[in-house]
Amino acid sequence: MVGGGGVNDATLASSFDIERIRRDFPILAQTVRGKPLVFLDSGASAQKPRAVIDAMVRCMEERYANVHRGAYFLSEAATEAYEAARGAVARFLNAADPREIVFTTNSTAAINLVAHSWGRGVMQPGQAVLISELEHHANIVPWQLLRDDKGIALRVARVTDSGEIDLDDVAAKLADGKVGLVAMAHMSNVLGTVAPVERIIRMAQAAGAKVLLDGSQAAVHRRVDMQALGADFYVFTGHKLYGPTGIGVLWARLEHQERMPPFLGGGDMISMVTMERSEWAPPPAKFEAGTPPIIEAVGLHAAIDYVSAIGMPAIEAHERQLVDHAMRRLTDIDGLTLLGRAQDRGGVFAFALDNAHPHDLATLLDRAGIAVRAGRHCAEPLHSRFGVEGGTVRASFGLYTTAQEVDFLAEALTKAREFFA
Amino acid sequence: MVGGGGVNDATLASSFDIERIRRDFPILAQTVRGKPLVFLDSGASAQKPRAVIDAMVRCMEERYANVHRGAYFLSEAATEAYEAARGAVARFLNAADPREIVFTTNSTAAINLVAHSWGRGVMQPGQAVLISELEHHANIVPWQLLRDDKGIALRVARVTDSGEIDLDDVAAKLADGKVGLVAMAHMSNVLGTVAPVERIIRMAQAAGAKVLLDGSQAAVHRRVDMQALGADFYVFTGHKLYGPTGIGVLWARLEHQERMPPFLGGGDMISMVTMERSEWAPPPAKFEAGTPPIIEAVGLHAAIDYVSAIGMPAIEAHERQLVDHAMRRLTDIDGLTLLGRAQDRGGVFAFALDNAHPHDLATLLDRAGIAVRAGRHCAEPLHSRFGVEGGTVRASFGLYTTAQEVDFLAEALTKAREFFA
Amino acid sequence: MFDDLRDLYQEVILDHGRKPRNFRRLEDADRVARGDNPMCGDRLELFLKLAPDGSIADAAFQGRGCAISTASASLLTETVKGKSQEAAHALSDQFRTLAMTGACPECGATLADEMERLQPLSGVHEFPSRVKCATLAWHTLNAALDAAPGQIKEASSE
Amino acid sequence: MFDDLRDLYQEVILDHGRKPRNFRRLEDADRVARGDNPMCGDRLELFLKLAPDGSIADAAFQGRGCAISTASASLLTETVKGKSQEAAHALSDQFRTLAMTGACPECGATLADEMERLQPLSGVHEFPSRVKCATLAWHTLNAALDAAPGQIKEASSE
Ligand SMILES: Cc1ncc(COP(=O)(O)O)c(C=O)c1O
Ligand SMILES: Cc1ncc(COP(=O)(O)O)c(C=O)c1O
Repeated sequence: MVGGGGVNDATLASSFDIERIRRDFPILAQTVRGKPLVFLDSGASAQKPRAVIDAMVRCMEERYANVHRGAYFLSEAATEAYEAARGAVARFLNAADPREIVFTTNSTAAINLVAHSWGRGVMQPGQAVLISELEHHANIVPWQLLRDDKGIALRVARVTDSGEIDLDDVAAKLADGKVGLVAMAHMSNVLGTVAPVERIIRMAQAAGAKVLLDGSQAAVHRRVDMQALGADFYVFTGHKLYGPTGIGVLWARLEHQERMPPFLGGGDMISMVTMERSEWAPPPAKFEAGTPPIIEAVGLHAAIDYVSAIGMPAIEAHERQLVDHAMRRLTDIDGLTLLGRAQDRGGVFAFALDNAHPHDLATLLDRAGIAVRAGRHCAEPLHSRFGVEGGTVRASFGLYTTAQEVDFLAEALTKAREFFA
Repeated sequence: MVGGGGVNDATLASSFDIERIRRDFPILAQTVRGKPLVFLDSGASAQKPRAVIDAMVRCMEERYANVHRGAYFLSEAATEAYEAARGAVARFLNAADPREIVFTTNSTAAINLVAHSWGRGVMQPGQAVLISELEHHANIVPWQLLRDDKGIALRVARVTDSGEIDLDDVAAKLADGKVGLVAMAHMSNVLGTVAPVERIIRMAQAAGAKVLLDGSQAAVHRRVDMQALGADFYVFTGHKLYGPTGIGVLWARLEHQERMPPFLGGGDMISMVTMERSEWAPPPAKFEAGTPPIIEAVGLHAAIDYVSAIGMPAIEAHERQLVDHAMRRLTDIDGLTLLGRAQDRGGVFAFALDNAHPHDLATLLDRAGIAVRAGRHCAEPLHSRFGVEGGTVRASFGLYTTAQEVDFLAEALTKAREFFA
Repeated sequence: MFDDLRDLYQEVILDHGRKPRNFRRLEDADRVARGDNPMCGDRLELFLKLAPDGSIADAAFQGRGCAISTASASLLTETVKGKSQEAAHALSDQFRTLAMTGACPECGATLADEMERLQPLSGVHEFPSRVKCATLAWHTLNAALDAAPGQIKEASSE
Repeated sequence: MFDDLRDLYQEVILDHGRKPRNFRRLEDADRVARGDNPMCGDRLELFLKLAPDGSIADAAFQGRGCAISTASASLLTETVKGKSQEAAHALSDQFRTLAMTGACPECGATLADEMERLQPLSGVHEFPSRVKCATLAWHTLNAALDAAPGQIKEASSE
């Protein structure tokens, strides 16, 4: 069961004590409908380790107040904790400066922030945004709204039959130099495909375009490095990284933040307000209007500490083994069609059974204690692209997922096919 | 120490067991710099009762998954909990329909949602928005951005020297029928003034204007009733209502939601997506793009259950006694100037000492364990209006605030004045 | 492994799911409506042909969906044929109660035979996220009955 | 009640806070900058008059602020008078280290007298939210030194 990555992976993964890790997640000890919980929907939202829960509790029991404008102990402590979370995110992404980190509500809000502020405030009508067929709705709809509002064209790069970004098509769509922004998923939430972002960034920059990467999936599965990558914007969402809901991250270069007009108006994002006019606070405060997600920032900080202590390389190695194993087991099942076979992929598998509608299949699996998602996973155009308008079933892995759980899924799928025969 | 409300208040307040209530809030047992914590900054953000903390923990330990699109047990349970929170908010506000409740990040995001979607999508250039001099920046800056973006005028109703909305000025500014929206604080976060919202709503409606009330402060202190009030939009923020950060509420009539274009684009707010065009989900999903604040909704639900079990009328009665008491004690202090003396007011007091800068004063009080806020409390224009550009110190009460704490504040202020003499 | 699911997926449901009855376009339909369940991507189109007295002379549907929504639509077309529009409306209300609660204590005797026929779908009430699959066709039926001739009404189970 | 605050509010600070020195506008200033602390609403304007050799001939300020920011600005104007621009810059850096950490181990002997004079402000390092009050004037000094003649530079302690 040693993965494709060879010795190095095996070594890393052997230091990865899955049983200990599973004990860190209280919810995994549950039974569901009398069966042990097999949670294979981490791609939608991950479960929370005790460390995250405890950090949030401690924040509320011992160190809570509103941040920034209080000259008293609790507010100073809360401010420190909030800014420490920003620092932790900066280190996690290897950002050059903590001020490059803007806290938002989730990935969706982060992409919308860029679409509104950069899209409406910096881009010019006549320019285009280039996305791909495999995007999550969060990286489609904001650009459609921009297109319809401001006359900025929306171009869509094709996805190959194996589920990879068609780089020739990217090149063709960049060729006329009109693309101002390339906005693409670092990793697909349906196909598991990890995009060749280094190449895409180089191609985009050569064509004069900025690059936004939707790291909602990728940042959970691999180490990402802002200074090495050279993108312009990067987003991810706390709840998929074992952190709480209600918090997301936009990483944006300071020079971009300087040029961007504010998006939401309110407290904390201003330096001066009169009724006639207001002046904006310096980045990143300019983009953090109102009371921020304080408790959630503390939770996210704990989540980052948690995955960092295990080590992103170890997490990646563990996942690589799981992915190889799942690939073998799933492709063995008669009548199962897997969407996408990208070379570089993470632990997300979308598939269809020939004789079972995804929704019926999900209900069956649920009865076996297996939590998977059925539908189009907020990627309707991608499902049309692959001719599966009716949707797929998706199993997605977290760092607590085991090979046994994959086996269990495979067995249940075989039995489900018999059930509907 | 019986308040102005008479017998009824006294009866209500006597059933209000403040010692028991204080024990519900773990943080209040703290000492700060060796002194018992006297937390008088609830207007900025309130502390959290054990019931809220526990509900969030239970959500993460037992019932967590992403909502809406999962056909498995945990996702169904999380969806049920999320929608039950919506129902609880609807009952708390006495809304006609739970679909009138849109979950947002905070009040700021809720007001910005209306400014973007209603302001840019429904209002017409040439119309005006009417606010007042006492607004929080969250109810000023979004309208300035709208004004600068879409040519919608911004009018500002005066505040009288006693700190009340000047209704004559409101009438004058409504007279030409060009005001499309009146957006005002239900209760001031600086003066404590509770606005005569019933009258303002009648005046606005007679002039053909819609009404948004910023209930960030009011909803914490009194029972608010959407069906009785007759406004069009109402917002409040979870963290001031003893709930978590990261969640706020927009109440908006369904007929308005139907007319409003979406604001943020992404998952869950669509019913159909192709690359060419998308169709929007029905309200309120249309305005809830992306993964919502699930854990926070559960926390807010618990907070609403908590205050409802005590009873908003009892909370209001307790506060009325405190306000009367504070009024007597603070006006007794030599050299202290209180901002605003509205007849109808809640537990928020902003003041200045003649010989101490607010910031120095806050530092002194902090050393005595007293947490107050110094500055302009996100209401810079109001401070200019009262000629206190340098800011004020603000003490604001929660349901756990005691008369003894008010006494302690008054004594500390007297000593502080001596310190700086 | 899935034996306890025989309540939900009774043989009649699996059968109608695999081989839906009246699964065709009615070219000369008098009433048409489209139903949409954005949750799972199910879509269907329902066609009604009316008799001179206004009752439902024929019913058919097309579309894609899970076993439950397909079976529900298939059973619907069989059950409403020959019914007056009022009776069809009443049946739709009763069916939705059945799907949501598993029973319909106040259904009375008027449509007892029809309700008995639809009984196999009642197991869905134990599966909150699946209730909409069962009710989609019936929402669409209401929309079709309310549609003007020539108009195509849209229904949604959300 | 507030005895332990005598570290922060030493007599010299209260005195400079109440009666700031060089608290006036310099009409013929060669360098002007404005400083702003949005956190507490403190604002000040700093004026520098340069000697023919470029050194600081006179310094003055106006504005509003708390005792700490006023005392810091007042002490600043007294301390930089007669200094070269480089020395003023160096002093500003050293002072900020002092305010943030309470000490300046690497300050060296060059500006030892000046640092000693500013020592009373070092207590601020224990009050994270007040450090900016102490450093505002010094940020503004840097801005003024970097300003072109005739230009008014803006500084912020955030
Ligand atoms: C009257 C008023 N409006 C709006 C707000 C903004 O609330 P939030 O920061 O939670 O968005 C506040 C609190 O800061 C307030 O007191
Ligand atoms: C690739 C991708 N982008 C964006 C999102 C949106 O994340 P959120 O719902 O937290 O905003 C998701 C997850 O749903 C995702 O997988």
